[in-house]
Amino acid sequence: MSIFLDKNTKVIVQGITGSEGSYHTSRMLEYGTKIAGGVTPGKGGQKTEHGLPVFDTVRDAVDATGATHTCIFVPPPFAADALFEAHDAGITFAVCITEGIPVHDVLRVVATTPGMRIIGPNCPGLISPGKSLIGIMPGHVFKEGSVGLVSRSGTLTYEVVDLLTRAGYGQSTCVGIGGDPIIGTTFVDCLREFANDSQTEALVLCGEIGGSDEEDAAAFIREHMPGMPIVAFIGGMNAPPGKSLGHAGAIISGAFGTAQSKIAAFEAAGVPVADRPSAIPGLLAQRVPATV
Amino acid sequence: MSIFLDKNTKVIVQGITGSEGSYHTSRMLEYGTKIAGGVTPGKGGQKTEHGLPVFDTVRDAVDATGATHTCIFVPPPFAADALFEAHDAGITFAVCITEGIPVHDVLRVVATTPGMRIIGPNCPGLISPGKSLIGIMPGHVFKEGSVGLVSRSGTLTYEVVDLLTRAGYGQSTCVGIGGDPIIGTTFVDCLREFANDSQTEALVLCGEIGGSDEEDAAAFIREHMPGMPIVAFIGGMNAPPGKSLGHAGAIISGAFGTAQSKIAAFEAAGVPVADRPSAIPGLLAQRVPATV
Amino acid sequence: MNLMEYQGKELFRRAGIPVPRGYHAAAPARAAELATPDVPEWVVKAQVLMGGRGKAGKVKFAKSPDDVASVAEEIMATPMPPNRQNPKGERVNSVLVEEKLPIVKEAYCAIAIDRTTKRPVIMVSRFGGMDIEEVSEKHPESIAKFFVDTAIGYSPFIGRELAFQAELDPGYRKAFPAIVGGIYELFFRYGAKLIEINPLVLTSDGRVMASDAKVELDDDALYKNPEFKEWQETLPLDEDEALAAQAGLGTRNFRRFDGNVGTIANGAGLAMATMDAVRNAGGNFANFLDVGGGANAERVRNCYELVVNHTGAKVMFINIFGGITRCDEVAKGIVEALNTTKSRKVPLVIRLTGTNEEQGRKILADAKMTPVETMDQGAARAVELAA
Amino acid sequence: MNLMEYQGKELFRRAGIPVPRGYHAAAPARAAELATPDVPEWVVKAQVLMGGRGKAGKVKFAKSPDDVASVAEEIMATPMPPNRQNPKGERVNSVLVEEKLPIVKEAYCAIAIDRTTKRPVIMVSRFGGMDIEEVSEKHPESIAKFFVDTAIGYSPFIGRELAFQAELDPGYRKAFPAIVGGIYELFFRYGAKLIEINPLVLTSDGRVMASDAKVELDDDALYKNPEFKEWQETLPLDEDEALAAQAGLGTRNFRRFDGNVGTIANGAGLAMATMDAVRNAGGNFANFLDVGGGANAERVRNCYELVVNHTGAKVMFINIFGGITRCDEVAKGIVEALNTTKSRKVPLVIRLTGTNEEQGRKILADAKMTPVETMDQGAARAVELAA
Repeated sequence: MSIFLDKNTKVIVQGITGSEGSYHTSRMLEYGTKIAGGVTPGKGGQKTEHGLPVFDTVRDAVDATGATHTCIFVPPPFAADALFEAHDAGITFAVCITEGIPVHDVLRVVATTPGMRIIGPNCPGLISPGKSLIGIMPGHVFKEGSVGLVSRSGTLTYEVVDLLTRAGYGQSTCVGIGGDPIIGTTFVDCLREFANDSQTEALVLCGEIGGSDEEDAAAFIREHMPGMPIVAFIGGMNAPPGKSLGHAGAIISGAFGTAQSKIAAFEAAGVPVADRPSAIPGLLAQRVPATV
Repeated sequence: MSIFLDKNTKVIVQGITGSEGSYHTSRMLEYGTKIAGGVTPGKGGQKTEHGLPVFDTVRDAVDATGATHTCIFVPPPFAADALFEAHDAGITFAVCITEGIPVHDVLRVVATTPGMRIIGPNCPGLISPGKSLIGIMPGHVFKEGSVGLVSRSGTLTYEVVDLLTRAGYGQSTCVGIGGDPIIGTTFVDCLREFANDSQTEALVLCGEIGGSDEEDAAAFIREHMPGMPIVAFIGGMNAPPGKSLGHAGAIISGAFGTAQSKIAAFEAAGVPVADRPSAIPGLLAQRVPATV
Repeated sequence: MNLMEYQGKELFRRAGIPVPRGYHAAAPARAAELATPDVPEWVVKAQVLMGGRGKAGKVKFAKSPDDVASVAEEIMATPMPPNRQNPKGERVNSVLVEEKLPIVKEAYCAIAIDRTTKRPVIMVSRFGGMDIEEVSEKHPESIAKFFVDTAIGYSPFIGRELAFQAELDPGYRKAFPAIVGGIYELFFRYGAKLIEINPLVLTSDGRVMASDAKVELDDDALYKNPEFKEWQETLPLDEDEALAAQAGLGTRNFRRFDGNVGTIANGAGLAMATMDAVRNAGGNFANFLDVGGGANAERVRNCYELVVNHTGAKVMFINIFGGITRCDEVAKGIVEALNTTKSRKVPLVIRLTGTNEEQGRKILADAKMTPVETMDQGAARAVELAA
Repeated sequence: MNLMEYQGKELFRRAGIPVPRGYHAAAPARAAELATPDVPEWVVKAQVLMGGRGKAGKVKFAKSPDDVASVAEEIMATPMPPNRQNPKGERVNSVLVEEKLPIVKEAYCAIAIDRTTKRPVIMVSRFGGMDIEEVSEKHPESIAKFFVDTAIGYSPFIGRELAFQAELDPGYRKAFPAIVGGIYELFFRYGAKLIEINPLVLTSDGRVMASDAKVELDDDALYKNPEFKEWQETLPLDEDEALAAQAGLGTRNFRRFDGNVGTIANGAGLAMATMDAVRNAGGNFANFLDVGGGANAERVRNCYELVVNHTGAKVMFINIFGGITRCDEVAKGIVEALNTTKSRKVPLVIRLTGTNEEQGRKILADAKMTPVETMDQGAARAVELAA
């Protein structure tokens, strides 16, 4: 098993005929993702360059293909609309790649789309290696295995996965949840799924300064996942307080949100925190053998 | 038993220090309703003329008294706010007497207050005779018994109940759901409750031209309440089409909503329709003996 | 409150819904003055609330400012032809003059409140420019509907889906989601019960425009937009509404009919049942009248006078069941009303029961009036007296 | 984007939030000209984004138009004193002149976004006019909070509850729910991340007014209100933001620090990790730089020049992990950038892996550049070269 997606997951792509959408659709197809079609209003009935059917509306796409998952590549002003449309059409899982969506749009969407899990926005998506990939992750870096990974960063995720793979740790599912202040799926949401996943035997959490998601995750682990080997990393440990570095979410506010606060919370939950990405495999090796 | 309220139901009154609120609080107390207090912002800590505690907020009132029901007498511009406040404070049952609330306010309230049943607005409230009364119904007309009643009208309800009582039919619960186009609780909502009420052995439904609530009720009865003796009455049978008579809801639109459509629907469900209020007890007598 | 076309289009403009270039004029000379020569052809439309302007010859074309003046003159010269609800027709007090559009398609688009789902419903059809009831009979499948979750609100995909589902001409597609967004915004901003664009036209040069505008505002929400008070004063009431308003009643509380049994009751449900009772007793009601709550002497007198002065009532059946309304107050009102009215007197049949019934009956007895016991009895007695 | 006080108050006015009578002036003479003699005393406030105006002597009182001029002159004569983020201080380009209010109470009221509940949170305290962080330390129980369900929106009971819970002076009660409604409306209408009124004052004549205004708008939502583009142009950027904007980067994509190892990475997370790696290798980073997606030659050159021209970098560590960004494009960018730049050259340490890694390495090899294998290796090598 894996979480959120497996090899049978049917996916549509919103914004499939745009340059990003089209490019990453090719990459996902190459990886083996079951892409059932795409949506571009006004191009219904056409075929994409990949030979996939294009639909005018998500409803049409869902009716025709039975897709449950969507991957959204539409520009920021139209992203909330794309999410609302997906929800209204019965999509239950949406990966929103778009960066720069107004935070109030995101607030409205997450508050009013019950029953639809949203990954992101401003995220690289997720992958269950060897099975399926939704988003923009470079599939070749990943390898099937039993380590689950959740990360607020994109490129840092690839970095960490590359290190894991080289050290002999394959992955069950890797989720890039995005670094914005308001995101659809948090660390805890992912942990809840990993806790019930038979394939996942260990976890790596890549957090970041700002917010209190890592603290919440630590509390959840302490209470619900005492047996699971988990290693954490916090990006931005050397960032000075009061500065916002790229990720809108990475703003330190009060005691919560500092690297210190997050490290303390993880350590109190029995989760070692790596001082650099390259230290992660070693810490993992102390708790679970490689090539699992 | 009875539906929606019984002798232990704890009620607060929003707008208790206004003239209507104060007057009807007296009437409810006389009837035996357990009124735990009232709410008037800025008068928290005072006592009403009835000796009841006044609170600044519904939250304070609920925290102090454990009330679950509220009766709302505030003027139309403030009624939606009163309902939102009740919902936010954990009230599960609201009776809104106020007439003339903008229909969009009502739409917003009913769409966003899950878990709180709203009777009305623009309704006379409800009564479980011999137990409790919330609203503005004249309690002395009612008598405890086993006939349930739902009505879109206020004064017509009293008329019908008076006839029932004189004919020896006491009532389990009588609900005046209000005649506005958008109401919190419909005929079907009430039928669902009556279907599971051990005290209720027969039902009277007082409908009105306009809308399709009566048609929906007939369909529900046909499917879920085949054994229950039920009699219906439709007000406005002689109203010409295309005219709006008082109740905003009583506008005939299309085939649905005419007296003919409603009568046909009830008769198809095996529910006789009285041609005048005074014929109701007679029709009831054919199906269930009086003094039940 | 129903708005005139030009008022509806003023709201459309505020929401960015495209409307034809044009202006509103209350006199033919003014209409001609505002007509600029750069427009090759104008359409001049009577501003009335009654339907059927086209058939009544109240929509005409004009090719020059002079032409606009004479056409406007002609349109304003006579009232709209009467119908059942408006037995005297409706005066044409002003016209809307607009550029004539090169129309290639006409569609229908509206938003209203659906009682069953308790949601706003948006309706779209590719058959525009005709009566929507007719469309729903002849081409029911052509009407695409979307029930909006107000917690989410409008989002452009709704307009897109509707356009595809209703099979609107592709020329509509680009502009359509924003136009639907505009009517949704107006619907909530101004508390409307209905906003209808019929037809929403597509022009040969690719513009999408609201060629007509029908807006019904919620009377209960008018207080939120004080400007509507002024608008309301410019609108014609039908006679029944005007009379009700003069008597201090809500405009929906009074309707006249052809019979000779006047009725006064408290509560719309009871008032309708009272009419039914008169009919059941073999008589004909002269009116519907809901006196409302708190029936004091002045109110009762006003209602009495309203009925006797403006209907063919030969008898008055007053049917009161006291809930909020207290019988003693009504009784006082009746006695005082009859003592102070200067209108013609008709026989009274009074039925009075409910809250404070004893005191009410006593007041009537002191004034030598004897109420009947039941609604049926009262109706029978009234019909008998009117015969 | 943070607004100046006078801009925030312009928004407050639009939402009906009472603000003191006053005006904005960019020159002392103009300030004096606008001062009407019917106001007994004025307060003149520097319009700057930096905090601590009061302590810096940039808020002063004046009793006559002449007085206003001289006080404004004095305030505008010198910049705000520097702090860590603004090493040169901030020039005072204008002042806000307002009637001095007879203040009896000061409260605090703000709305922001709570990450954990994913809801707007309204915060109220009876301790206004001081740093809210200080209040939350000294009187944490005094801060009343309400997390708004955006599906329902704001309703006045929320303001009432907060006023009672925060124990605001009863004088606030009547006006307070509408003021909170106003900031909630602004929050959504303009896409704000923070709106803060500190202090919200109660005057001796019973008025409740926003004495200050702090508004932070969401940069991602600015496009919805084109007027903000103009406002933005009047606002000072801090130097790092200005440099980032000039280089075509987002204002948050570049920050300078004191070290001598320049860094360029793709993705904020990797860029932060790159800084951490430099520190772990015993060095000091000169900057944070996230090159973003789609790193073409021009972009890479701009980033390179930005770092070498504006930091003390003695070496450049370029750390790319290709996802959306393709390694071949980055490699091309690096080669082209180095060939075309006119800025000083520093030794490069390149780490390039991920999408199209092979092609990228080939391009670098053709240009005689040899990338390192890992981030740690790269950091170590860069630190070594900078020593």
